[in-house]
Amino acid sequence: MRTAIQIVSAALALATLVLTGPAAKAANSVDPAADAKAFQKYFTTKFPKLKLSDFVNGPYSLNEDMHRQWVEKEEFPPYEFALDAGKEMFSKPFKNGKTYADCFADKGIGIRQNYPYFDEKEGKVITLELALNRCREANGEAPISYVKDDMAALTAYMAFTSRGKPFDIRIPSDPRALAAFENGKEYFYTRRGQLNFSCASCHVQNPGERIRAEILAPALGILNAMPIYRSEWGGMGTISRRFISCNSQTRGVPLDPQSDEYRDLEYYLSYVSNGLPISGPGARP
Amino acid sequence: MKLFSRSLALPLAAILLAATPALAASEADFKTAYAAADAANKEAGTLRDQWTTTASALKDAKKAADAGDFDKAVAEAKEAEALAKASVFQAKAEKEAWKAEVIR
Amino acid sequence: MASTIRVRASATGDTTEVQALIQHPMDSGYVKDAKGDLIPAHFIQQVTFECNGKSVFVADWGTAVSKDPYVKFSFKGGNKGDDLKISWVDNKGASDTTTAKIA
Amino acid sequence: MTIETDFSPTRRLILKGVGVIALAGLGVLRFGAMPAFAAANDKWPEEAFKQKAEADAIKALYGKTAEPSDKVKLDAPEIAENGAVVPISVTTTLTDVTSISFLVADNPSALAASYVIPAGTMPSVANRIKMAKTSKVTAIIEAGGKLYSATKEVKVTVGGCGG
Repeated sequence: MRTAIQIVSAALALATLVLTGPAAKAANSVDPAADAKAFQKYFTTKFPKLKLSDFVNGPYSLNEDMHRQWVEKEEFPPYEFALDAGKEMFSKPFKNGKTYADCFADKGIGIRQNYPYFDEKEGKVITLELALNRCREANGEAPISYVKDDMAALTAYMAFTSRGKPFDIRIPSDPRALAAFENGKEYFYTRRGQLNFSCASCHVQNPGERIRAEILAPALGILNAMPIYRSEWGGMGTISRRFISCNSQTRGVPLDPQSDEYRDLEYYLSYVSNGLPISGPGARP
Repeated sequence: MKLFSRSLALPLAAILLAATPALAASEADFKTAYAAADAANKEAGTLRDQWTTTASALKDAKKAADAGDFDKAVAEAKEAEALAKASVFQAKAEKEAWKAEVIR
Repeated sequence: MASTIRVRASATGDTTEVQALIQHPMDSGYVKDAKGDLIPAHFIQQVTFECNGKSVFVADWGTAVSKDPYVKFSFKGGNKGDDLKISWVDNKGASDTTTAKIA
Repeated sequence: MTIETDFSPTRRLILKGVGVIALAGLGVLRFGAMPAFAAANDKWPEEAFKQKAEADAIKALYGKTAEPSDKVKLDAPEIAENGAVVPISVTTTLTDVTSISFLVADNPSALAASYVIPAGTMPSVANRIKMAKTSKVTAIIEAGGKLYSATKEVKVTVGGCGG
């Protein structure tokens, strides 16, 4: 019975949306640089006291009580173990004697800010998590789970070696790269799940607000802090995990990790945070 | 709060759905209802917008059918179908609607 | 395998500040796993801190201490280079020990 | 002050019940200038951790009751960002502190942690604890054989799409 109410309310809500929906502007030609500028301006206008780089600290910059808890936590952050484990894994050779360092530019040190990138040969977005598993497979190792544990440890270490470096996501002049950016943007703003939320509903329209008394993080800079130790998870999680858990919370069935949509979403969301420093790994509620 | 403005429940409408047929359902009824729900959910899948609530209603329908309770199984399958159709509706509406929310 | 204990101990004047983080699930016994079965309680009961063989702090913990527990305290008398020995034991009898130098 | 290890079950039982006087009578500890108390024992205080109610836990641990004191400075968030990790710390201007404990009244078992403070160690502890729901958090300081406390309410909410 309760479900019936929900169906009806959802259907009605959608009907209302269609009837009264704001006049959708025709999609202009894709201009990522203008999008990023507008995106950053939106947040700095909404939170005039914050510096651009403050946004990489998520909800902690928006609330004093939370900020104090964060400072306390950062004294000995809960991601320490993952960081150490990641460092160890990163330097430990595969069975064939090679290491992760052999798969990356600059031996994988200080390069987090360049991911994801658009691979013009493949015509697709390559995220760091994807690149790590491809590295494993190229060296005869089985891929690892995208959501936590080893993958979180590895990306934690790689982010740590890149701390302070500004996100530097490039969009080559390739129509497929522009399309990937645009797809990511569409995914970000599209409402889904029974609760009818988009990523933007929470993280653009309501950052700093409480949802069930938790403070919502701003979308700007949200990926700079990845991977994160989340108290709610009682452990580490990757970007893949973040996307999946957000989708589930809207009562939507999440996509597979590293599906095209998620890769494009990461591309879009990273690009609009260009210039903000990498701060990962992070600790979050 | 703006977040919730589009998901207001209308209890009145719920009453309309509350009346259920009195006739006992058969296994065939269940199969028909389940197939319809499954098809709608697959469509939602191609639109990348399935709902977790659809999935659990489908699961509950199967469970009830396995236990021989076809009344419940049909009711759950119908719920699943309604949910799946709502998700399809949502996905189609959003094909254009998302553009209005983009920060420019 | 790396130690389950991370320590930072630094002396300023005659006071040494100690922070420790220990890797441990600290299962409360009230949480269910994915299958719906209760995860039995598994938690550190006691942590001892000794500086040059002398007890400077003892932590007695129950199941309400957070996963990967953290504690901070300070004591007088430690000097840079002194040994700080930290040991824990949990309710299943597992234990670990590490010795850190005060910085 | 030196604390000798002694795992005699008799001593443990007595400590739980009667506390200081019985302990002194047994003479198993060499005392410095100040007496040692139950919580300064080096055995894990099983009985105290078993108690559900805060008052029972304090009684099992110390064998006496605490009085509120503004010399006990308890630092806790107003709203815990997550009940699984709530940073709580306490410090005091009281002297002769021998033990510090943290209790969460509405947890399934009230006692969260108890710390032995030997002579020379500062009466100040920070730690992270779990809270099942919104509750009073109490810090107990044992100083000069007496118990002092400070209490603060910490709100706990369920996790959502935050972070």
